[in-house]
Amino acid sequence: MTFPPIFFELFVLALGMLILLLESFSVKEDRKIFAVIGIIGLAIVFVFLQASAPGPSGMASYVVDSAAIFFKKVVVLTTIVVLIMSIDYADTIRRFLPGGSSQSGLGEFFALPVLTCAGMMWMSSAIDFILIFVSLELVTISFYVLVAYMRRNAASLEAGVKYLILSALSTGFTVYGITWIYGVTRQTNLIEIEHVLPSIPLDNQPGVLFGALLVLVGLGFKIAAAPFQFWVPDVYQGAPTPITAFLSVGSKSVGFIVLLRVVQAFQSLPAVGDRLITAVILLAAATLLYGNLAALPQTNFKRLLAYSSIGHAGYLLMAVAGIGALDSGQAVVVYLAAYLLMTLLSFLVLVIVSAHGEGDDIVHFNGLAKRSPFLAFGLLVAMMSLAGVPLTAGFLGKFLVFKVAFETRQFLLLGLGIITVGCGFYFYLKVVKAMYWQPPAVNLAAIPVSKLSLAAIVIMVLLIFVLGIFPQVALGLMPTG
Amino acid sequence: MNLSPWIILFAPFVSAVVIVLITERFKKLSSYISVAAVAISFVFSVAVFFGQDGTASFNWIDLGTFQVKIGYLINDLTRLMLLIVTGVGLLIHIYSIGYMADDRGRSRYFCGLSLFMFSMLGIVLANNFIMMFIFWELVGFSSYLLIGHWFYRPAPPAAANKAFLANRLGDFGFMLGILLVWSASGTVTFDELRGQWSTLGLSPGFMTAAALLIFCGAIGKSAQFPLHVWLPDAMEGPTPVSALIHAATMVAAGVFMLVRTYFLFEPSSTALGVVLWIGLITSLLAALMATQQDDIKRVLAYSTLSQLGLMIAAVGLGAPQAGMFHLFTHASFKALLFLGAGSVIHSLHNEQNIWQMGGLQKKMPVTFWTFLIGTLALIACPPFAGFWSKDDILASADRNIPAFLAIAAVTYLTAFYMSRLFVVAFLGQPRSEQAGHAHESPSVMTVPLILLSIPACIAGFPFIASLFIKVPEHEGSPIGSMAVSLIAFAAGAASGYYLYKEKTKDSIQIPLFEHKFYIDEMYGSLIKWTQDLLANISGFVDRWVIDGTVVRGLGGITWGAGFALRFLQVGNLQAYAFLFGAGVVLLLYFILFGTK
Amino acid sequence: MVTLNDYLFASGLLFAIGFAGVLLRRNVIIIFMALELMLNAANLSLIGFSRYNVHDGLPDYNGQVLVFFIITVAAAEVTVGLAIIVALFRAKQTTHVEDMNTLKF
Amino acid sequence: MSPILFWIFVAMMLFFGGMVVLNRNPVASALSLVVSFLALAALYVSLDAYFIGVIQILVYAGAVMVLFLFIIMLLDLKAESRRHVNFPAVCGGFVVIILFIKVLSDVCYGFDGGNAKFPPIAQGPQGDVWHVGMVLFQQYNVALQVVGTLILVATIGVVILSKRELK
Amino acid sequence: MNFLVHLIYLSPLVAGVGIILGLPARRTAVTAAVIAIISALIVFIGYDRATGGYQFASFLQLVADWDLNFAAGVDGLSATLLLLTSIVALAAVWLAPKVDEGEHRYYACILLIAAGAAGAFASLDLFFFYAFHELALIPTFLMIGIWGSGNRQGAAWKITIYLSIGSIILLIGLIGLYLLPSPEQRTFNIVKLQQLASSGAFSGPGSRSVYFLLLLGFGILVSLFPFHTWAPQAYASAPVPVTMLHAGVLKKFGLYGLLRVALPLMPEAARHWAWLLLILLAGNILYVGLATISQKQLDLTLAYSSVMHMGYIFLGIASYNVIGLNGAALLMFAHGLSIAALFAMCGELRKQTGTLNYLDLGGLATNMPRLSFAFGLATFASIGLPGFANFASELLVFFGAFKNSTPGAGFNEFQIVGTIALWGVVISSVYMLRAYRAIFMGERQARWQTVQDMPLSLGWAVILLIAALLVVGIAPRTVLDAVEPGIRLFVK
Repeated sequence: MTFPPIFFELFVLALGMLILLLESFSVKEDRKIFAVIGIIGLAIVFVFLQASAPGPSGMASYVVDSAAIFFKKVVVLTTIVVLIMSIDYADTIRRFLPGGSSQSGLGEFFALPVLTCAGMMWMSSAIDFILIFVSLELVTISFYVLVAYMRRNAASLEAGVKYLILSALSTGFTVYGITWIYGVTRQTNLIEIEHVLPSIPLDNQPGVLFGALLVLVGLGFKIAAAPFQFWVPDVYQGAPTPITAFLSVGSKSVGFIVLLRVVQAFQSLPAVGDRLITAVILLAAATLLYGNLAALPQTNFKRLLAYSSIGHAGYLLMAVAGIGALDSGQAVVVYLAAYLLMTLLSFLVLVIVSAHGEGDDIVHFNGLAKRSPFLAFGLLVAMMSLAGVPLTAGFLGKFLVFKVAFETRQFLLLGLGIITVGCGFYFYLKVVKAMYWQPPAVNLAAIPVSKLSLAAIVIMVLLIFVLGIFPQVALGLMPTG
Repeated sequence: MNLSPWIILFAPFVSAVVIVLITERFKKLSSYISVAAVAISFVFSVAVFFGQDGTASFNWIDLGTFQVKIGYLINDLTRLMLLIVTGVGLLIHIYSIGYMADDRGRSRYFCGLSLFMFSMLGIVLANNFIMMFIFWELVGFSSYLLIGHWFYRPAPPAAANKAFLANRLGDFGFMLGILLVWSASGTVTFDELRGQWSTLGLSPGFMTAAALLIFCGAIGKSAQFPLHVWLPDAMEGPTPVSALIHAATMVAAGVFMLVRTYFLFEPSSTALGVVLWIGLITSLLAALMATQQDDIKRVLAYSTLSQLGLMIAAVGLGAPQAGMFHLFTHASFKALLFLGAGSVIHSLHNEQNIWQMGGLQKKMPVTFWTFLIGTLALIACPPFAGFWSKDDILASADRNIPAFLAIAAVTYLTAFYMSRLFVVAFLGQPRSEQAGHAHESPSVMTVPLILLSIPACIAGFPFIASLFIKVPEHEGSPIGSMAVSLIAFAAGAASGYYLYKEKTKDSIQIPLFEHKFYIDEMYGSLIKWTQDLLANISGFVDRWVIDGTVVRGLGGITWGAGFALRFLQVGNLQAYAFLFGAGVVLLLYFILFGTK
Repeated sequence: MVTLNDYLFASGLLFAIGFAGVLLRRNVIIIFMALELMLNAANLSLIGFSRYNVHDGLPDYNGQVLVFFIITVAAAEVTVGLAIIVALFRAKQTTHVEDMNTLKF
Repeated sequence: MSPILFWIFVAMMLFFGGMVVLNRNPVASALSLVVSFLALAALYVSLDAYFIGVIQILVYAGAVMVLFLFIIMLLDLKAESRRHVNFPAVCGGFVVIILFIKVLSDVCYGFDGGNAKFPPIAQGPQGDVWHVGMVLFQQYNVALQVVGTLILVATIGVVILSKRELK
Repeated sequence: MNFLVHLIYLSPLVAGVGIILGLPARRTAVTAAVIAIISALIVFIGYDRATGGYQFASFLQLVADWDLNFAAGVDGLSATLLLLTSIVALAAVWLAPKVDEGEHRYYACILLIAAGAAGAFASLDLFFFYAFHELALIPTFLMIGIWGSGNRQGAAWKITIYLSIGSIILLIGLIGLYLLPSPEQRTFNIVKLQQLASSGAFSGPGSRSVYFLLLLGFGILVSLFPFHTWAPQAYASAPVPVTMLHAGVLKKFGLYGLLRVALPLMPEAARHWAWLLLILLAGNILYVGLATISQKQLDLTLAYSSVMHMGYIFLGIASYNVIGLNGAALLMFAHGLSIAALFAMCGELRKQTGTLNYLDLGGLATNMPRLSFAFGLATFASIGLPGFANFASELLVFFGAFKNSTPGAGFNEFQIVGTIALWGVVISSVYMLRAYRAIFMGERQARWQTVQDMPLSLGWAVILLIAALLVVGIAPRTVLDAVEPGIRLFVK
């Protein structure tokens, strides 16, 4: 059976509210139950999403194409994993919340991601700037809350404020950009805009380009593209780890779907479209370099992941810049799928290790291979995939991106790619080195892993290899074009 | 097809393999196996000697357009060489049983010998350049093994390396020559080349170059100047080895090769001239050095050098037959001399300094007499073998006065230092107590001496020699040359005898000769200042420039860039806002106004 | 005669002023106000455009709706933002941006 | 509306906007923000966007400003003590801003027909509230729901972040 | 029969994974290696030399619209290299020392490296051809870092980063290659690619730059001068099995790639870039050769020599004619075996004496007759003594280089480099003989009284390697007849 597509969001929304209600009426149940409820609910949604097919939505501002469905799946999966992490992370949360009971504030912590997930799902279907703006803000605001969630933890709050101000700034630019696009084209709907653009008078091209660039800036902020990435390392480091994962996967992927739609829409007017592409190429170059180079000297694993997420944004932008090629969208999709798996996997391991360790510096992973080989292997796979070793998902992504870049003759980016991949090998393997070469720290105790996390890790490791060895699985995620 | 050449070739190979794989532990057995193998080869060589010419081959490598063949070519030259190699080889094998009786590494030794026989026979039988080159290399290898037999002493390994490297140097030229010949003619088979070479219409310069490069092989293998330095050192090996490899057969391979490929040299007078003078220079230098050596084996070694020089010179004179003739006689009496020396050294417990010998006439009669015969043969005393062959060479030089004089001088010097050697080593009073307790060697060693002295006596007579080899009958005045050589011989022998009679120490001191014209030292510094210097430079460059500076430098720059970039991340909110705005403005400017 | 450009440029200036506020003031609350200024600048040009893009005698109401949403969202943003700032103040007794730089490099 | 009024309101808007930035006393800034927004509302009205003008006054002048002032009082922020001014930063900031204005003006005055008169609008039977409402509830229904969610999230967030003791 | 090819790389792969999951390490590893070598032998012998072409081929289509398959199959060249791989792999596994900690990881890594190499050689699809090779990267990194000797961490970093950069360049080159033909012709299938080549699909303007990328990428992987500096340090400090596999087998991947992909598809470009290759390989032979002479330690000497010998293979490739290419192919096989044997025994020496410095060693032949004998054989093999495969192949390489010339004319660039290469033979005998003499011959120092001869496990491994060398050296046709038809296909 199939619903009208809009129902998925509503279901997720209802799920979030259900958790809130349970939270407010429950007395002494273990709040982790709620997370499990959320996971189950989202799993059901995922199943239905899997079953659902592209089709007309009956609304002008809301579209259900294969891309939308794919990205909805991505965010739902992400949210599931984030909830799993949150369960492992709950103790840390409690420590930093002022609470009478030991349960205080947990229910909301599980509910907010679900609501955010709903926002992201809306975002991935939005093709009207108004809807885009609103859902974008929904996501952003809930992230304000989540990032700053640990009130007793100065770092978390500082991250919150930084995210708040900078994000609001980028919102300002986005809105101003939308204004100009609207002003020139008289439209807020991307499809309409695509139709109208070729007919706009020559004098207005700067105006619409100006608007498009400002929108690009706003989205660049969301996907952590240089030079709008400065919030990323600080916020990633300060925020609760599950939220960091959520930020780096969820909000980045929806940012990319919107970016793709916008850039695509503007291709109808080459004079503007080509310059927009140039802009994207510039951003891609800056992002590649910044993310990968600045990661080289990192010693904090969470920050390292932040820089790596910047770097990967660079590769993704390469693919976006190749939008002229037939399968650039496909490249983005596959890369994001791979990125989702490997990033979430590393964050999951990070949460588990740092929950039983001293902190989240790389040195805290020393000798992990001896302490608990399973976790070490999981992280090894994640790192291999992030670095782009063949037969892992990460390689397939890089392969597609480079293919697209070569097809569209972006030799500058390819050249940078050579350098950055080298750097990538260096700083990802630094973690591997810590786990496998270094002797373990004082406490050799094996780290306990909950059933749920164990299952998650196994599944993700398997998926990474499956995607890497059988590309058709990944390519099936979204048909070409 | 005719199997016997293959049997001749592979019998020693089989023995070598068997020794390595199976009988390594049973030393006596190994030695017998090896001897048996040579005996087989010898028997079949005799058979081949009376058989008729022939050639056959199979493809070792077949790439359609390009084949490498392994095959044999039998003609008079092959027959003679086969006989020499297997015959002398057989005797020396037998001799070795006695000489090496109490050596730990006997199996290794005999394995080496068999391997050598295999390789040497391969050279002799080869019907094309590549096959010859293959066995050429193998010969070098086996000589390396045998020279380095006593690896636990300091000197032999050094000598072995020197020998191998010198040969490799020669082979570098040899291979280059082969490649040139092939790239010009498209074939490496002797028969085909003999037919085509002069008809290819190649530029004379090219032909000369090719011939001389081929000659390089001979220079290396036959220890001609300037690569002669390895042969004297090679005396560090066991004496039978010196006899077999470094006197009778291997060093003669160079000459053999020249004769085999004479057709390459014929068209180019320049090439022949070079060959001639290389030969003569070697011969003279060696003779001069020999006059001041005190080690019995080294004296023989230098005399070998100078005799080889004569043979080469003979080829250069356009009389390859004379060269072969001398090779034939020389093989017998030089082997005889070495074995004699060997038996002396053996009974004097490895005493090699002739000034520690003396008065051996009574104690070791057989050795004494046979050595005398050998000496007489070598110094061209009529009617011994050496007289005839050397006279042929002299005679073939009668048009070329300088060469003629040089050869005469060599004859004189030979007579001089050999008589010196003989007088000092055998006559007079014992000058050490080993010499006092010397005793005749066992029969297994003396019998070969006797057998070898027979050809040393008679092989020269034309009617006997002609059985084996086409003795060149030269027009002009044989009498003249004969007279000269007689005079030279007489003078040399006399002066040697009277100068050293009853002496206890050398009365003449000529450091230049004693130190072999300081050629070793020169080479030492040459290598030091060219190869080692370059090596160290490139080692340094590789370590510190390419790797240290460029590679590490790039890595460092990248890392440094990352380190610097981090400082944009100052943690101050307004700094971020500023950078954000700056980014926006730059982007806007570049895209809106920068690009068209 | 007042033209669209005048409105646009006025809004642009307001935007710039807001941006200046973000760059120059150290007090987070003031910075936040400045951000509000930027949003309103956008609103102004939106209204301008919607008034300019007239079809069949009516201004184009999409723009106004967008403004409506922007205002709403801005309000929500302000509440959350101020809440965070308050929490920060409780934790660190400051609202100055220099005082929050524990996270860097 | 006559140009004079327009320029007056623009001047007010910009001036008080500037005061927001320049005043070192937060309360003063907040109040100038209110004034600036009032002027802005007037400009909306001048563009026949009565509904938005009203909303502007209600939401901003009414709610948001009160909130700001309330918080300022709560934290009783004193006037910002004159700290050393970081000149490079300030100059850099100004450069960035000037450049931005430059770009903006180029774009604005390049805008085609921007100098033309505003096209007249017919006063239909329904006020613009009606029109806005139609668009809002027909075309942008989804967006409205999203905003609802947004406000829900905001509420939760505020509770979580500022409640003294979570139950 | 096709499954045999898959067996060659799958058995180590599966065994490696199995070991990680907890199968008994050594027994599983040896079993897998034996299975691999048996199937490789059957494939090598079963390969029908008369018909030539690709045999034992099997395709599993993965992505239709890219024509991406999981394809495996062999022609003479790859059959030979697979044989080489499985021989060296068996030897490496067999002589692997006792590991006290992380034995599972140790063996798993060895097997994965072997599997990577084998997979690359067996694959008939560009994508997996590349992917398999890089599979070996991480295990190498881990092994050098954990079980290496000397400055192991530096070495591990250098080789890993260097090779990763090399392979990304290669990847871009391969992508370019894939994009050269018109969209409907594009394919990853090597067999089809070679058919396409005859229709001139790769002779377009881009082909030269693509070939350059490939040359650069493959060159870095093969330590082509001046991109060679990763090799010596890494080989010197890597654990023995890794060095054997890497120097012996994995390094050949680049050359194999040139022979399999670059040359057949873009002959014109290959000829165009020949001059560059000639210069660089001259650097390999002469410059690196001299650098080798200046080394003072056995492990470094061997490592440098392995870099130097790549020059000969490149010469064969550069000369681009039947003789030279066959020589190159044969030399890949021969060098793989000889260098593996040398490194194996070098590791044993290190274990016994704790030093490889020439000044400290000497006269060891008295204590270790077996080792010194075997080492001598390997030494002379590596300096091209007739009877060992190295000689036959170097011979062919030289003749190949001199083939490109007009009869009787002066030297062209090929002959000049050929002469340099010939001189390289002298150079290599200089350093190898010096090394051998310094270690095994001469006076024995008192402290080496107690040194033991090599253990039987190592003995068998070395015998395996050297026996293969001798067999092929005495009868080169065993290999050449298999390789030749494949090469004749694309050399006109």
